[in-house]
Amino acid sequence: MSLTDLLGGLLVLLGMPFFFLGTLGLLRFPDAYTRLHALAKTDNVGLGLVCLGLALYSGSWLTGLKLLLIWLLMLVASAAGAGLIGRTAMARGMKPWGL
Amino acid sequence: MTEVFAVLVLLLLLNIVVGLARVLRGPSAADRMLASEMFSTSAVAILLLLAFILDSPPLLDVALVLALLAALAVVTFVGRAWSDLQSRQSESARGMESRESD
Amino acid sequence: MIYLLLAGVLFVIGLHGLFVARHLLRKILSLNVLSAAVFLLLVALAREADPLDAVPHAIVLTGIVVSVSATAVALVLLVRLSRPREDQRKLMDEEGG
Amino acid sequence: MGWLVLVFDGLLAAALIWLAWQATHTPGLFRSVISFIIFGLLMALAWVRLDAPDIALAEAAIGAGATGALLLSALGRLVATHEEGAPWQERRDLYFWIPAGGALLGLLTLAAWMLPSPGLGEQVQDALPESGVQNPVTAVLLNFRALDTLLEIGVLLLAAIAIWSLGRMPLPSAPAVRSPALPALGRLLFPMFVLVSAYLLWRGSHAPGGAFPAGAVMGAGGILTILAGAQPWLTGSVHGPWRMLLSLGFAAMLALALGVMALGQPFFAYPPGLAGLIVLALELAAGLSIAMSLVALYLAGQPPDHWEGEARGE
Amino acid sequence: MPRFGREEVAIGIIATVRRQLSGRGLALRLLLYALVWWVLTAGDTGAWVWGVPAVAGAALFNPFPANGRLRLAPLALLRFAQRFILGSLTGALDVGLRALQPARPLSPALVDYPWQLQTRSARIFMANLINLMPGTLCVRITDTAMSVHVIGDAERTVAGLAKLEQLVADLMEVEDHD
Amino acid sequence: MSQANTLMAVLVGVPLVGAIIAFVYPRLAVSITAVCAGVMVAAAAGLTRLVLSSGVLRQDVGGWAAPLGIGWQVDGLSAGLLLLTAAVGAAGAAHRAFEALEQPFFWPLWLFLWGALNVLFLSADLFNLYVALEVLSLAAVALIAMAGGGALPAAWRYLLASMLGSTVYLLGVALLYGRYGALDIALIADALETDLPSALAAALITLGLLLKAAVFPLHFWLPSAHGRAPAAVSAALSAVVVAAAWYLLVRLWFAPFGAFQGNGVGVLFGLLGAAAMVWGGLLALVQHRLKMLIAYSTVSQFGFGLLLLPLAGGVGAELAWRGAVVIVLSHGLAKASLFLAVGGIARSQGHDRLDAVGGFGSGGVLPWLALVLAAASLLGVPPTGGFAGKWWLLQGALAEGAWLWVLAILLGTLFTAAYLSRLLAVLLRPAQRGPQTGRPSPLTALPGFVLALMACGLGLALPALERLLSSALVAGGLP
Repeated sequence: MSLTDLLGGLLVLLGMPFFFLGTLGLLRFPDAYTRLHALAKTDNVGLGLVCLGLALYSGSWLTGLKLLLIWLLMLVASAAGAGLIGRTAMARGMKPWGL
Repeated sequence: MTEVFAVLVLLLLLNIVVGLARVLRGPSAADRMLASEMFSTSAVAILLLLAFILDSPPLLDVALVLALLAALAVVTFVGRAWSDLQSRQSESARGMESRESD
Repeated sequence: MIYLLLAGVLFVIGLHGLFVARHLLRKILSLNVLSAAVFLLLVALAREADPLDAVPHAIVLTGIVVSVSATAVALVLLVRLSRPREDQRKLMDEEGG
Repeated sequence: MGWLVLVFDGLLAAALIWLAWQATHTPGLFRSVISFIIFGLLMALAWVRLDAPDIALAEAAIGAGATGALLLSALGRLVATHEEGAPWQERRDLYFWIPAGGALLGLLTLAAWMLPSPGLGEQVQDALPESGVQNPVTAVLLNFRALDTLLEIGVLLLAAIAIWSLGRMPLPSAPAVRSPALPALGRLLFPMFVLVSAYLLWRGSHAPGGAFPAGAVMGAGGILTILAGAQPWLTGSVHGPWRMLLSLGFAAMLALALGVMALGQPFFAYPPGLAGLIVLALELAAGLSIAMSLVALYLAGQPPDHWEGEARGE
Repeated sequence: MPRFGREEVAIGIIATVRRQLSGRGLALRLLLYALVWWVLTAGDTGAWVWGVPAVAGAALFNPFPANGRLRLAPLALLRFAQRFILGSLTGALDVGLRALQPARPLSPALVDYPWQLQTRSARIFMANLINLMPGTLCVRITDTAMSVHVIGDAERTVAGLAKLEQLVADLMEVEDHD
Repeated sequence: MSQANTLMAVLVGVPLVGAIIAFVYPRLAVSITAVCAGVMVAAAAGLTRLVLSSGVLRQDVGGWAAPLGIGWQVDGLSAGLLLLTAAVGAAGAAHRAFEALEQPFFWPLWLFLWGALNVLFLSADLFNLYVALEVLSLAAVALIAMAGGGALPAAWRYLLASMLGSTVYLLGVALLYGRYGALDIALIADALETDLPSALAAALITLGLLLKAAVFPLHFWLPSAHGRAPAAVSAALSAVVVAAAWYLLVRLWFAPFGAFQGNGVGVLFGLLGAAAMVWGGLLALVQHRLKMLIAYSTVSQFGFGLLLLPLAGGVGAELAWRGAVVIVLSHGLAKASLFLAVGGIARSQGHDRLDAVGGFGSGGVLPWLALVLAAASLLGVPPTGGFAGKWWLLQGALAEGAWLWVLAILLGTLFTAAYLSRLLAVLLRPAQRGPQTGRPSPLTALPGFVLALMACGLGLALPALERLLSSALVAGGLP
């Protein structure tokens, strides 16, 4: 196992906790807005680390770029999705918790 | 290394299963929708890992398609389903969503 | 193989849902679960075959398209059923004009 | 490794069963629809696990994309979205259903267990060189069993005609609340949809991909662009080229099937040597039609002669 | 023969294409899409038969008009990328730690943040971007300001937003002084 | 490439091409349908002649032989049903064209329905049949829903029932494929063994088809759907669409599933058939609307068709076979004619309530003549086709000494007489003039009348029918 493989594996491992933290936030936070915070931030970092790790692991530039593309698409989807849900919730008059 | 990845796949799947509790509990439609968005991120991660475990590049394409379409459900939800659900809620005093979205 | 069992369970759930569900949308969902069960069975069987059998894969792809089409028609029929025509035209005028 | 696979399968199966139950038996229509969308997502994982990447691709595009959009927008259009009382009737039924369902399940599983499943893998392998493509699934779909695919595309076209015959689009298709972020999202994603579906089409001849996933992705992209506020130029008194594009795939396949007969070939038998090119052309036509059909299914009725606010002679 | 409305269709297509052709940055976009295509096909040269029309179609038939353009400013891009990666990491850690603690120290607040950015596309980019940054979620966009749902220290967050906005302005805003 | 292969391709290709043209160029729809109808009637007739002269015809679609490819196979039974489809399709289209309603989507849907039926009668591949069944159902649903209003719930119920039917059918097909690695009916028939998976598959496929054929007690969706649809659509549904499911049942139970015959399965089918005759007959007796009466009569009449299965194993098999097929053919012609006639009458009077509809001659003489002739054939008055069919079936039952089925046939005929007498009672009323506005052109009644003549004339073509159907017997593998 080469060094890049090891590093890649480590990065993938490092990404995992973020997924779990996101789910934890999803389950524990009190309202939709705070849950959106948890979701939009953690999962994408997790996925980013997984992509980065796998890119190193694959050892191929092209595969790495494809993984980057997938990550960027997912980023766009979550950032825009979180914003859309948050704004619509506000426009519909859903009150944030604790305000 | 693939063994480690396989364990991670399992953990991610477990992560999804645990997250299903949010779909069960809601309470509002938005909560369920964002839970489903979380699942697509996890599913993409699972597919990427599987692509390397099984050494099967087509799975990257499956992940790509999932990532590309992740926004569609949210946009439909925001644009069509939710707006109508909620605007109707004010008209009819009690409905499924009104009971749930407090 | 666990997927054969899964296909069976999904089939029974879908069948039960189709018969007992009250809301029509839920009946559509049940039918979709039902067809997913059948597709699962086909693909699980294809995996048992040696070498891997492409015919069930093609069949399932065709089946998915067919079931999406039928679902779409059912949904539109459902929307038309739930809303009398006049009411619909009024809504169209309100929101479109 | 063995136990890992087993645990994975078990977990996936449990989640799928739970979601199927949620979709069909628990109160709250929205919850059911969401559960069904997630069900589709996990089904994609199941297809991967069963070595069927072609189906996984289609399920990702259809289950997570188009069906979700269809269901959610239908839900938004339903007047009586809330249901009265329990989602299903008296539990007394269970006295019948538990034994009956159990028996059916037992029989099915037992029968499925006993199947030798000989399959046609070898025949497909043997005939693959003559099919003009290297991906066996595409070979089956567009050559060996092309008649099925012809009828399948026919079903899509037919569904669009059926929906149009029921009347006009029930509501404006654009969102009720316009968000400035939507056009930006549409602008960003539209090229991606085009590129990815072209890529899938190209892939189809030698790897998982092909007309159906490509068409489904393009169709989902069309739905998204409409949701984001784009107004398709497919209008006019008789719906302009809508009808032509909808029928394109079906017409091309049919023309080919009948056209080869003029060359002295039997119905649907591709002339040797041309098979590869023909399959390619068919994929392109079919992909376009599938995309158009999905958008038509989403619109849930005849598109208007002119979209609201459309500048006619810009 | 029925009337097909062919003219209208043609007008619609031509208008779309003309809009895209006249929009600036066409070459940059074509290059970007070609790069995406190259990545997708893993550098397969035979795939360009499909790739050229696909890239052209992606660039020319986009139904949404261009309303801004990326500036080719490598330095700004680099600074932005650094800030973005650091921001998302701290954001994820921040919200993750909040989820971990039994007391869940959330102090939500709604803050109105007036726009400094001028162009629409930059504003939307910013609004979406802050969803990924620590402690912020955009919940309303108006012509003059956006409302931000904040968890954590509101004042510090607003200060961070201002810095971020400057980076976005460097990256995207070409005609800052119109 | 033989003539037969061309004719088969024409039967499938022409209606589908027509459907596209009718959809893309709505103004050409009627003329293109007329052209297609002409071509298809000629092709079906030509194919029947070929079957008469050279027996069973088979071709591999796309040049790929089964199990890899899809096979088409035509024998006497499918040729007969193709002819019936052509006749009803052409007559229904003519009726519709003379009605001159402004519903441009009718035409592509109608041609799709027609094309799907042709595929169904040609195809020998179980999965291809599934797709064809789906095309058929979707087209039928859309055609029913076209009537609007009360037809929508009927269309919905029909859609749900047929989707369930197809899914159950597909499950059976999946099991068969897993067992034998083939989808071709003939290949499966050669390989079939009587083990659990095959038995379960046979049961599931049969259940799915029974649902689609609306056999008692799975008939719940049929009457409202057939009673609410536009006249031409009801005609096609009752005459051919239901017959298509019946055809598949017979096809499968004669060849692959024949091995399961004799385990009391035949008796089960017979009992279902008898129950359908009684129940459908009873409900037809209490209906208040003409169209509903005729729709329930379909449930009842297909009971006769099912009696074929218990009789298939014995000495009277050949007679029973011939009888059942002729009953289905003549029922198709007569029932289509009845629906078209009643459709004309209902349009001229503005309703079809049994207690208020006028007597013979109200709204033109021709529809009433068609009504009388079709009823005569349905009842089995000699020398109509209905008579020949029932006579043969009865003789088959007598030859086997199957008294239960003899009784069932007689009882079914009695019920037919009883509910048809309600129709005849209407005839004796004085003629009424309905509202003069919107009176249909007298030409609308012509297609129905021609069909009624054909139903009666079928009795005169018995020698040819006998020859045609004996070729199917050989293909069916009957002892």
